[in-house]
Amino acid sequence: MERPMSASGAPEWMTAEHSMGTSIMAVAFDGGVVLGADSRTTTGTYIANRVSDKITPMTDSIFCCRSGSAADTQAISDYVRYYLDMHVVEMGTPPLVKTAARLFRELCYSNKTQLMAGMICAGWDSAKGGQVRQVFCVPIGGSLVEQPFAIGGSGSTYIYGYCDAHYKEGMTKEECQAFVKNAVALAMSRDGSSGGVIRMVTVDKDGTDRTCFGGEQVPSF
Amino acid sequence: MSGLRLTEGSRGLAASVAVEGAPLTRTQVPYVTGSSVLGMKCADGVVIACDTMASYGTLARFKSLSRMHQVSPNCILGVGGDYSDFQQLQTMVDAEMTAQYVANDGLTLSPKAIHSFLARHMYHRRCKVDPLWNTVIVAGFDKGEGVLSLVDLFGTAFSSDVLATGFGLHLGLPLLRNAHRPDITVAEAKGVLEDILKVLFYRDARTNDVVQLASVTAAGVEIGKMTKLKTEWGYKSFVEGARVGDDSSW
Amino acid sequence: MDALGLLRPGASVSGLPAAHTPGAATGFALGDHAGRAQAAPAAEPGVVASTASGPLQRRFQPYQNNGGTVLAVAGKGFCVVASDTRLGLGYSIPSRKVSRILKMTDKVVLASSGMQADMLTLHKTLRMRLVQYQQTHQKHMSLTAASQMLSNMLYTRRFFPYYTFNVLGGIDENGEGWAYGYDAIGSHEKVSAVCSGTGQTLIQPVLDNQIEFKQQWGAPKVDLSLEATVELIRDAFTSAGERDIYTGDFVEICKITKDGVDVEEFQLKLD
Amino acid sequence: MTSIGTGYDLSTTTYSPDGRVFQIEYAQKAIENSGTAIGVSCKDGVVMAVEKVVVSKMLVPGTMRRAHLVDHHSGVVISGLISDGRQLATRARDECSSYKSVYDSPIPGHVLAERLANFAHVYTLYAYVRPFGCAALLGAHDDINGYQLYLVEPSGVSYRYFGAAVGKGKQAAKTALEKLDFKTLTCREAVKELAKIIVDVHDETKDKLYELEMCWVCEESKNKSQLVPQDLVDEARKAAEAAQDDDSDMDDDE
Amino acid sequence: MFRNQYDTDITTYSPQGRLHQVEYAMEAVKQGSASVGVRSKTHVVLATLKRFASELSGDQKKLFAIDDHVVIAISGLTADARVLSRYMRTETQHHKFMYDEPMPVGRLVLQVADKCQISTQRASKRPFGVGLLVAGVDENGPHLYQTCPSGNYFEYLAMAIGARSQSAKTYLERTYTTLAEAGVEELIQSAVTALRETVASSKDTELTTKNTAIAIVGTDGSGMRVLENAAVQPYIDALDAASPASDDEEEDGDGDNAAAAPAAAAPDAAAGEAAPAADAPAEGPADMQT
Repeated sequence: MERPMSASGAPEWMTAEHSMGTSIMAVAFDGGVVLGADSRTTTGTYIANRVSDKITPMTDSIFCCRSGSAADTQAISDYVRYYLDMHVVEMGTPPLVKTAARLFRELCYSNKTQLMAGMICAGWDSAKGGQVRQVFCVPIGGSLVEQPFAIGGSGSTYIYGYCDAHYKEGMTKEECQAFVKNAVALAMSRDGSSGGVIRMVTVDKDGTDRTCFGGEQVPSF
Repeated sequence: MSGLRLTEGSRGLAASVAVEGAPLTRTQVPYVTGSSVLGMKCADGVVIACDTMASYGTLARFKSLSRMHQVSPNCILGVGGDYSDFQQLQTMVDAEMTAQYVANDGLTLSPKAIHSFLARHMYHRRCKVDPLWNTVIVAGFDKGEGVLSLVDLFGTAFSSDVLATGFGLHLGLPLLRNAHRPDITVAEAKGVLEDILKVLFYRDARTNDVVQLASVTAAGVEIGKMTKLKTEWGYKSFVEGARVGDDSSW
Repeated sequence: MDALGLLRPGASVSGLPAAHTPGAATGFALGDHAGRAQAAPAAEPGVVASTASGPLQRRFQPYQNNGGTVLAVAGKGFCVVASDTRLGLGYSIPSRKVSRILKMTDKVVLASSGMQADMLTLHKTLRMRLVQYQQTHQKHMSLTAASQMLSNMLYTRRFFPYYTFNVLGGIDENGEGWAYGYDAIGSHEKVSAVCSGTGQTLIQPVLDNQIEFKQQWGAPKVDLSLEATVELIRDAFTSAGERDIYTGDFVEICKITKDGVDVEEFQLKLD
Repeated sequence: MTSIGTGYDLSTTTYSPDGRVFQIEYAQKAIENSGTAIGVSCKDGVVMAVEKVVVSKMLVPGTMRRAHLVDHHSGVVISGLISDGRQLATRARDECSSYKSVYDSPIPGHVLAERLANFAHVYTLYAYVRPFGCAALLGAHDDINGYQLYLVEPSGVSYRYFGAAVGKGKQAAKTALEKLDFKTLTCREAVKELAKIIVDVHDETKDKLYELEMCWVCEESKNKSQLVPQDLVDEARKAAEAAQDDDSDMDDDE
Repeated sequence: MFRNQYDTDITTYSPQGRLHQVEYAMEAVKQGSASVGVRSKTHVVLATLKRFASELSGDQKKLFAIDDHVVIAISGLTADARVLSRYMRTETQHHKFMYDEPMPVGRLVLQVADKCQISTQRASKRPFGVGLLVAGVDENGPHLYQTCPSGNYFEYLAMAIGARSQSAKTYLERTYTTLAEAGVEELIQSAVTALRETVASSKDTELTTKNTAIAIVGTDGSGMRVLENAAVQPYIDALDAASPASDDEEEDGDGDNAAAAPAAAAPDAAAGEAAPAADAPAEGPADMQT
């Protein structure tokens, strides 16, 4: 929702909604996933937060990347976390990534006319020996698509070509991390609404690993 | 369909997120969309075909999604339009078919009944001004005969020997009508549909060249693998391009 | 969010060309619904882009017109109801053979043009009501009862009308043939000849002249035979098919006499 | 039941002085008057069987269903009032479909059992309803927990079992079940064992005609719930009846 | 059945686990006049005995057409039956509206039975005091169902409900195996003969064209038809023509078996017994039951 001036005539950065013009992505490797995101939140052209965290934990081993309205996506992920908690109580076991993704879909789809949210849900669970691919994409509108890798947010439009060219079936964890780092850096460098640091989360059966690349650590091309 | 609502009953939370001053109308637009579906009734069954792309505006967002859904051993849907609505439709149809399964009385819905069921549902949604943004082709085989019917987001519902949706309605339908004969076989029709998909790939900007064909015959539903079309770009003038002395550029 | 810009003005989502919505051609004032559908150039059927204020919103338009011409002509002891079978949509013809006719009883036939989805629902609902009537009254509905029931049913949707234009024809209790013309919300009139739908403006004047002998001052009024009536209807449809793109393909002609309903079909141009 | 006639047993909302809710116990009685239902959870599936007393020889075979499918992967078998059982089955179906619509995966057996038990329990809390006069054996399969068998009772409790029996012949059936080795038993064998148990506990003197109805979820059925094919049931019953006629060597093949 | 403290409330079980109120509702069915249903491989026939509230009144309806392919006969409280038949009509119509196909008979009966069950479990309701014989055809062929106030339902090859239906059942139990291959006429005659059994011991009632109504549904696409008044005369005549001894029924059954041709002119000649001398009026008790 970017408009130069609101109806009342106030500067748009005072009235505009916080929006995550964003670069987010997730890639699956055998037995785990890597999620990546930039850290910029804008209000119009004003950077409301330069170190925001768009990779939100749902459970210990399920994460989501958020793009779109900050308020909407936060509300959605809060709801999903709530429903997952309820689900855990009923099931007595940790939830599946698929279940979390399905909840995202349910919320995004059922409320599609009021929401501005594009989500990526990824993580690890023990189903089928923990080897199932676990990257799900929930674009605006509320469809749910399982993908080998998913990219989203405004910055993603600039890196479709890069990702299509450089994604390889069967990459190792380290290769995936490098892939994510480069792709997010490229998106940040061309998308005015993306920027800041690269946040990265790696999830596999051994747990979660969080890293952050800022300043000089961001690859330049 | 039950669905999680952000807030029970009212649209409270959602309303608070809505842009201030914007009218609270029911708006709906398709976001991630599939293009054409083609269908032809044959002497020994029915064939339907579609490409495998889902676009997001002009962006080729997903490039290998199936837009077909098997409903029963003798019935299949080919769906164009909004992909999330298509998924919702699948959920709904599957729930209905589960209800048929658990009744366990040897009866299930015929392709005709499935078509009617979809038509009623789509019409109901359009009356709520909250449509499922799809055009659905129902292909089936029942009582020794092929069934080929269509439902759209308004609840328009009819059967025909040849059907096309989306861009295919403009470019594909005339070709289908030309090619159709009452005695055409499924094997023959598959070739025809593939040719028309080729035309659509050449001329519909929201189509890709990876396609899927499915047939329903007395033997049941057969959904083909996604295959890449062989397309032709080697015509002499195509290759040579524009030359000095041509009347104008292309 | 920028990605959404892909859906902003000018961007066409599904890539369908603008659909022509022939709302006003029917001659029935539907107020907002038909009018608005015509006013805005739509990116695809069912969508209207409004730029009135604020961000552009594309709104679902719940109406579309699938065209078609229906008519009913009453004569001495008979009535003929006819309709073409073309299902039109914009400049396309999704199907050439979709019936618009509902045989309500052995003596009453309904034909409806306009939006096919509404027509289908109206016909299904009517069929249900006919069964209920039969079960409670232990007899078939008369022409007058049917005509009133149709009116009532249309009026129940006064504020979200069935976008259908109906003609009803049949034989009444006295064995006389009558035709009824309706607007979309149930206003109706008992006449001897009526035409509705996209070919209305082409055919109604001819019926006025040939059946009711209007504009034929001094000419003796003659009752047309069933055969002559059917012949006239064929000519009328053939002519309408030449000038109205929403009329064509096939015509179903129902001849209603005291012996029941006899249906014949005849072909128009498939262009 | 010493409190009969004391007025403490007329409503589910009344405790007797010694802390019992008699109406629930009476509902259990309704089950104990009904055909025996048994179920086993074995190596490659769950099998449930029920003895269906036939009220008239003019009945079409298979009518008065006591085995109901509730989803692709689960089924219930009812002992007690048939019509009450159908309500439970209907509720189970609703739970299956609502779970599926939210989580897009089949409802796990223990969740279904718990929800069904909750449903039954509600009917023990209010004076304006009565408890269900039936118990449901619930068989299910899911990817994580495998094959499961539950017994849902009108009191609102449910437990998971390897082998469970309810109805008229439950005591004898339980004794017979305890002799089975559920770890090694296959569904094919279970069909025969269950047939044998039902045939044995059937009281020829009280109910002459009866049908045997069986339902399973197993590897052979590709983890789908279905009625056990009639020829298998017939064969098992015939063998069991022959064995019974042959006399007392019925315990020799465990 | 004598009074006890457990029999006044629908939500109270007796110590034996019985629901007396439901059982009493089942009794209401037996108070109604008889209905008989029989089924062959192609047809189902219902035959009913109508009562008259008084000599001056019309008969009470026993047969209700539900849809083109379903018809019911009722025994018990007519008013309750009307509620159920209205429900069934709505359901069949709705099914047709939704699926563009006639509703399968079993599914319809199941819904009715579930509806009946509901009123056996709520203190605010009473069970429906009516039993139905439901005759219908669908993709699986012809069906004959019985529903009870308890919410139970059964599919039968032949069945009778209502007052003195036991004698009709006894007759049917002897002959039902022969009916599978029976032609329509034969089937109708069987139903009428069975129905007559319910009045055979009665001094003051016999089957007449006034009090007998028959419904037929077939899989041959002919839909459903009802025979009343003069149309039932031939079948009553056939009863009178036959000999009275109930031993004959056995032979009758064999005869039917042999008469394979559907158009067997009068397979009924042997089917039945002479009507009891009847000069008494045909009225039954003037109550709310039929």
